[in-house]
Amino acid sequence: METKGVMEKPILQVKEITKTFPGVKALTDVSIDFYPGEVHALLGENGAGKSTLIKIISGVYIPTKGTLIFEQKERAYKNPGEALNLGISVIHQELSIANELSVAENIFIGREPGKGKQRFLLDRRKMERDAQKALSLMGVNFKATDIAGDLSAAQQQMIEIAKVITRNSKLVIMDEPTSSLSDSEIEALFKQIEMLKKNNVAIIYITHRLKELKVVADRITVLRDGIVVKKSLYEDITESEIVASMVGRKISDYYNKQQHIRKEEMLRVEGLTVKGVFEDVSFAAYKGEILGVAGLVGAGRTEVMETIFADKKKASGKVFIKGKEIELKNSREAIANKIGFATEDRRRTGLMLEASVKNNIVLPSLRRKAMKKAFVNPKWEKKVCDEYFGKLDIKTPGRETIIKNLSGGNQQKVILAKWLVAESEILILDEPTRGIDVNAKSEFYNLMNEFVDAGGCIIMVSSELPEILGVADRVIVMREGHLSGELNRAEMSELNIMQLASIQSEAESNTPRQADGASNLQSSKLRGI
Amino acid sequence: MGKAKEWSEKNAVVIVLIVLIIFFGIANSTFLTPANIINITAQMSINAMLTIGITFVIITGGIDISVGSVAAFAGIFSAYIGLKFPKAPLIGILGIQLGSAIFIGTICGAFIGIAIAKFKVVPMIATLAMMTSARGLAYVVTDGQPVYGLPNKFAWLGAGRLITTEKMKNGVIPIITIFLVIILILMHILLSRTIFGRHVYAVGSNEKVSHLSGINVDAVKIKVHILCSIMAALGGVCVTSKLNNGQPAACDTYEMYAIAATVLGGTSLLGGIGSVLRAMFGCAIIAIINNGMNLMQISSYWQKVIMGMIILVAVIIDMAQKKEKK
Amino acid sequence: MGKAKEWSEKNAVVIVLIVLIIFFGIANSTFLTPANIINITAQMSINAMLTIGITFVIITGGIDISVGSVAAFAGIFSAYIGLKFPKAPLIGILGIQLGSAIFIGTICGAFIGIAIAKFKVVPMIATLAMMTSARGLAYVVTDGQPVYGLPNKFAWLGAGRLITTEKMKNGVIPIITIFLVIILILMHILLSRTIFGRHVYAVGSNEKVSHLSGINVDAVKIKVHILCSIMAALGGVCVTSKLNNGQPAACDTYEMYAIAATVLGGTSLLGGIGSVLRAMFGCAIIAIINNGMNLMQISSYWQKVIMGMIILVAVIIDMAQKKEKK
Amino acid sequence: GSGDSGAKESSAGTDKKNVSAEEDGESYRVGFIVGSREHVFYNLIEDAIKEKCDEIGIEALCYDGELDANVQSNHIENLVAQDVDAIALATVDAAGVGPAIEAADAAGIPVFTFDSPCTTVDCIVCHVGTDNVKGGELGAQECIRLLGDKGGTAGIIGNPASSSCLDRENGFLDIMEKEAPDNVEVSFNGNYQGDANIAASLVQDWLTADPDLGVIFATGDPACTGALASIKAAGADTLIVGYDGNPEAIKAIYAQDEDGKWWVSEISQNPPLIGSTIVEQVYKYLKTGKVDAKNIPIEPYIITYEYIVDNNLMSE
Ligand SMILES: Nc1ncnc2c1ncn2[C@@H]1O[C@H](COP(=O)(O)OP(=O)(O)OP(=O)(O)O)[C@@H](O)[C@H]1O
Ligand SMILES: Nc1ncnc2c1ncn2[C@@H]1O[C@H](COP(=O)(O)OP(=O)(O)OP(=O)(O)O)[C@@H](O)[C@H]1O
Ligand SMILES: [Mg+2]
Ligand SMILES: [Mg+2]
Repeated sequence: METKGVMEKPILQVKEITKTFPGVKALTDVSIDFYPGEVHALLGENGAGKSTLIKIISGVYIPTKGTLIFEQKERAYKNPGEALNLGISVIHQELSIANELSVAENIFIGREPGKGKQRFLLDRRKMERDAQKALSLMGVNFKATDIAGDLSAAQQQMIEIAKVITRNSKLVIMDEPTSSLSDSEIEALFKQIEMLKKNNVAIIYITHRLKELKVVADRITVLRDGIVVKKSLYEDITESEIVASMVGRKISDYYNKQQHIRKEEMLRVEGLTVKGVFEDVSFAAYKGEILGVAGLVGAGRTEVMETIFADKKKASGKVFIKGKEIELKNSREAIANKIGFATEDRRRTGLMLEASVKNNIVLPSLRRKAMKKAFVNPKWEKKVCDEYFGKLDIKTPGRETIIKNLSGGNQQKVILAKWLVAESEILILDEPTRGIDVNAKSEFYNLMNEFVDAGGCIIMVSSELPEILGVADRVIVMREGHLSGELNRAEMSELNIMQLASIQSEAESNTPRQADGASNLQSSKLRGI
Repeated sequence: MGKAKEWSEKNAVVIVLIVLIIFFGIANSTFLTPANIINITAQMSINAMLTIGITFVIITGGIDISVGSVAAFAGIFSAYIGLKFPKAPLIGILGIQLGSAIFIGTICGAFIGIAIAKFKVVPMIATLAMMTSARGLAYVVTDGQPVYGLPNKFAWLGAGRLITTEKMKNGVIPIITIFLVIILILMHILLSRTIFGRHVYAVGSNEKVSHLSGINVDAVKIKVHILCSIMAALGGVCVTSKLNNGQPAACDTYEMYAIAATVLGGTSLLGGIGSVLRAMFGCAIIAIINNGMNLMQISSYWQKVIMGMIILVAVIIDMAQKKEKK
Repeated sequence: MGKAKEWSEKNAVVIVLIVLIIFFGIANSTFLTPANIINITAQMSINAMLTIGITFVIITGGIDISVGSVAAFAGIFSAYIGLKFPKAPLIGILGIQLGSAIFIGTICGAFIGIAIAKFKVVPMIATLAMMTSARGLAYVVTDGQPVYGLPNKFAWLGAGRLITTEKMKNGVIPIITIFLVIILILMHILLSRTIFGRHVYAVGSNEKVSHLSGINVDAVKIKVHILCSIMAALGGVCVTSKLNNGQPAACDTYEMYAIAATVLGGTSLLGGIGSVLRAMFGCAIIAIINNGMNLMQISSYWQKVIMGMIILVAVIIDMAQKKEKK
Repeated sequence: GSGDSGAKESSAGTDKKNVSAEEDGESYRVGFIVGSREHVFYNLIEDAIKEKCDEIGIEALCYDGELDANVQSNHIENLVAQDVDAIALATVDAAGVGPAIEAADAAGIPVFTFDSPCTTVDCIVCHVGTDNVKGGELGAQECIRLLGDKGGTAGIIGNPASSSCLDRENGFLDIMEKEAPDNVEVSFNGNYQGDANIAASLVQDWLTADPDLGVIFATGDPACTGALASIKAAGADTLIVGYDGNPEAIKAIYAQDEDGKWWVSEISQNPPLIGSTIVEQVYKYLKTGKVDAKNIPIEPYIITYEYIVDNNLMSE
């Protein structure tokens, strides 16, 4: 894009912003200029201060020090509403959906169109019409009248995007908008970003997927520990330079791929079926390997894993553990059979956010380590926490720290620790590195390797092709509720996996889903290595 | 077939209501007489007013257990003002009644709303405090005595009836029922057709998102609590009018039936979902159980037990239907 | 300095308590006499028992408004059994009392727990149904009459005192206080030291995570409701013992004070956070306000108002401290 | 009007008496626990108690029993801790609060009861109160009289949670069974739970079932208020016999062309007399160690329009 040629006045100037939370200095003297018609990528590790900065820009937080100059005027707004009124809209990192409301109501939340002069009565028709128009433009497969809570995470994210697009904003901020989107949806998003740029809208774009920068970014700023460490036009910088400035050192190969030695079978499923979700899924996982499970978002991988973990009831099929068929009635029995399951939604199904690190780690193992059958063993608790804080290099002020105060990477390590403490031999990791920065990712992959080398078995569901290619020893691919193939290390390539995940015969490719799949192949370049 | 099933999933409560009507209709010959049906509509009116207000609060994800006390306090207030103007014309009396309700409701509701929105007190405790205090004040101002000697016109709103016939010399249509229907329509429009109504749902569905979207969440909460207290106060004024007498003990524990009616009407205690129209089915169920059991001369002790069980069963049926759908 | 501040942040309620003690101590000469302090500990015992049970329920993220009714029902049950064994020795009577509480508590709690865990009825409604039904049953079985004529030994648990002195011929230490302390220690250990206790917190923190960590969430909920109802039933049995007769109207609306005490004690109505020990501060505040105002001869009407306001202010102070920390 | 001046007078009187009582070294402190401050009946007793105490120089500590025996028990304990000279209470029911009373007795504090006796302990010095069963019987007789030769149907609005109301109900039903002529029938029995609005609904339902309902006996004045509202609304001719004798009732009965058309009679227990009598007995016991009798009945009586006129109750 030739946007960078347009050297207008900055629409927003952040000047020497400092923000301190009790005990944490999240931002120190941050100054950045943002220009209209430009995508400005904000990069940095977890906890670098990206979200904090955009929350200050959008009026969620009040800065401790510093000024915001929007459209050449100094601003100090007290709530997000004032920022919105100025034309600053945000897609927040955490999904911001009101589950009970319809899609249209979500899109127009807080600025519902009114009838008449007083704007007292709601103009529902106009609201739904406008919402539908925006959705059609984005080519999504749901309606404005659907209830938002019934939609998938990806679809909800599309609602968020529709929300900012319909706002006629001057500045649009997107905090990790693609973390739950499939490639086709990402492509739709990027189209919308192009449109916004054409309309001279300034865009702040936050992501951990550096590959995306190639397509969208005009300019980047890297934050480390709340300090600006790099500012550049995108074309003037290489990816390895970006990574180096984010981490503060050079990371050559953060996957750190290792050759594992596959041993005996640990888990085998045959003909696993949950009606309407997936059918006839059969595969095996072995001691000493990382089995990747690839597929597009919504292919049914999560459901398969939930069913193996006995969180969902299966309609038919068999599960074998170490060669023995076992009928697991509930997750408790799965845990007793040494299966651990790190879910894809950390905040909702992975952690007790308000509880301490310690309580999160020991929860599934309490019963096994009980004193006199009923009592918690506090000595063991302390010992095991300290042990794993060391082993996994978990950065936390202490055992009793409330876990929501930890960074995403450390939270993920706590979840790993939880299943290691539970003496899991089979670890199911569903999107284990979603929303985690490069450094934490690389540490996490090392831990996975260690676990496998020590005789463990990992099943890793991931939507990130590079991750699958970089970490897995073998991969199975799912497509629309079916197992569509298996590739060993030698056969694994981006193209092969994408073919199994999405390609359909020409005749069938009329339904929306398959159309999605087809376009995926092209857009997969976005995420390819 | 499929449609009927879908309808029944959404309207389990209507089915419970119909079953009850059929049951009492068979069990007692008076139950389905026009006179009795009219009585039921009049008897449910007061609970219905409290229920409408509570429904708004519950949709925002809150709760209000003070409505009974606020009702009593407002009722007494209206009685005192009424005593001061013994010669007022009907329209003046109505003004006093509505004015008292709005005045007391606004004060109590603003108090509760500010405690919840600004001081972050959990709704249960904020309204518990109001429940205790308003009841206490009702006793303080009356010194425990009923307020009596009100002009007859004071009873028009709560006890009057329109259109007299041969058989029903005192009138057919209770004014309180008409009053309820008017309020109901207004409140239904407010909730379902206005922007404010959307904000009520939005706050209940996701407070954080509402805030980030520029909705003044605190203001919505305060307004909703004022509305709820005004509705409660209207209920209390109607009781005073109906009895032509202000009782400090009035409407004791009515909040429980209002909450039950709201939930029976499909409003979720978690917020974000609900309707004032449907809440009326809940009120009707409770009124019908009371009325039917009175007519059948069932002992008041058993009435309590049966009432508890029917509410439970109705909610279970409703839940089961919704779960099935999932 | 910093430490004192941190302490006060966590213990705003203790400060409220101390302020109240100082205030009443100055305002009334009887308040700080040993006899009165002993009275307060005995008087808070029954509310304390209900509070302990409710605290467990609230930590799992639930609520129980049926405790007052369950207490009355259990109290009456124990009285009937007591009547059947007029010659029983003290140990037998105690067995009857504990046995009644456990029996009725288990039945009521299991009923509530199953409705909530298995039939997915919201706790408010499930316990509302139990509240109405248990109260109704208490009246049904007694026909509204108190159950009296109990053997004197029946009063030992609730009204007896140990260690007599010259000045206090009736004894110094109330047995009910000792009983409460024993229960409190047991329940504190259960909540803070056992696996079950951890599971209670876990369920309140995040049901889904608990489920995926192998906790039988339904079982925890049912157990907690059984425990709560047993604690309520114990409270009811103690009331019956204290009065040496069974009253169907006993413990009416006591649930509200139990909930207030729990919240004052820092337990979050959202679940996952709380402590039975701290809930005792809440009970003490309520008991002290009652006792102090009685001693000061404040009219019972004003007492209601003041009680409501103090609870509100205490929660606001607590909130303000916690918010500041954030 | 007269109440105000009386209060002023007596408070002035108290100051003087307190001084003299202190000189004599015999200023008495007596604890009184009324059944519930939420009932006008008890409030009238309490007013009388306070007035009488002021008059004779007793320091009265008055408490609200909240119709909750546990609360009453706590009050008794607190009064013992305050070392009062005597305690007088209106128990919630005949079962009373035995252990607390015995504890007070053991601490050397004499215990009196009023309104409702306590049958479970022997240490009560003296009881002053109306026989509620008898009041109920009077009510039944009045109903039978009102129905006259024609006879007709009757209904009773009770509140069994309160034992006095239950006694009234039992007395009423007993006489109705024994003395009523064949053409008189009790066809409705309901519980108004102390809530006038519930009473209104009850009566409304009864009148739908039986528009010719002849007479209603209400065991408390709030029930009369509710019944009256429904009878008026239905345009029925049902008569009301109330219970309590509160000012409200007297005013209603006196208004012969208005509320008095329906609300015609009232059983009264004479709360002021109960209040003053109990104070007199306590005082006498503290002075002399004796009371007039262990049980002093205050006879219930019927208030009708004629009674009001004869006794000049409405002179203003
Ligand atoms: N409300 C808060 N209270 C206390 N500390 C906070 C709060 N919000 C953020 N922080 C801290 O501020 C720092 C910056 O956090 P921020 O969320 O801005 O990081 P980020 O760059 O967006 O990370 P991620 O990539 O994980 O989203 C972190 O150390 C975080 O723990
Ligand atoms: N609770 C639910 N109710 C109805 N449909 C659901 C539910 N959960 C998931 N689905 C649907 O089931 C299918 C499989 O979803 P699943 O989450 O297992 O996919 P996935 O391959 O794991 O994708 P992701 O990467 O998003 O986790 C999707 O079409 C999804 O929309
Ligand atoms: Mg962030
Ligand atoms: Mg998934």
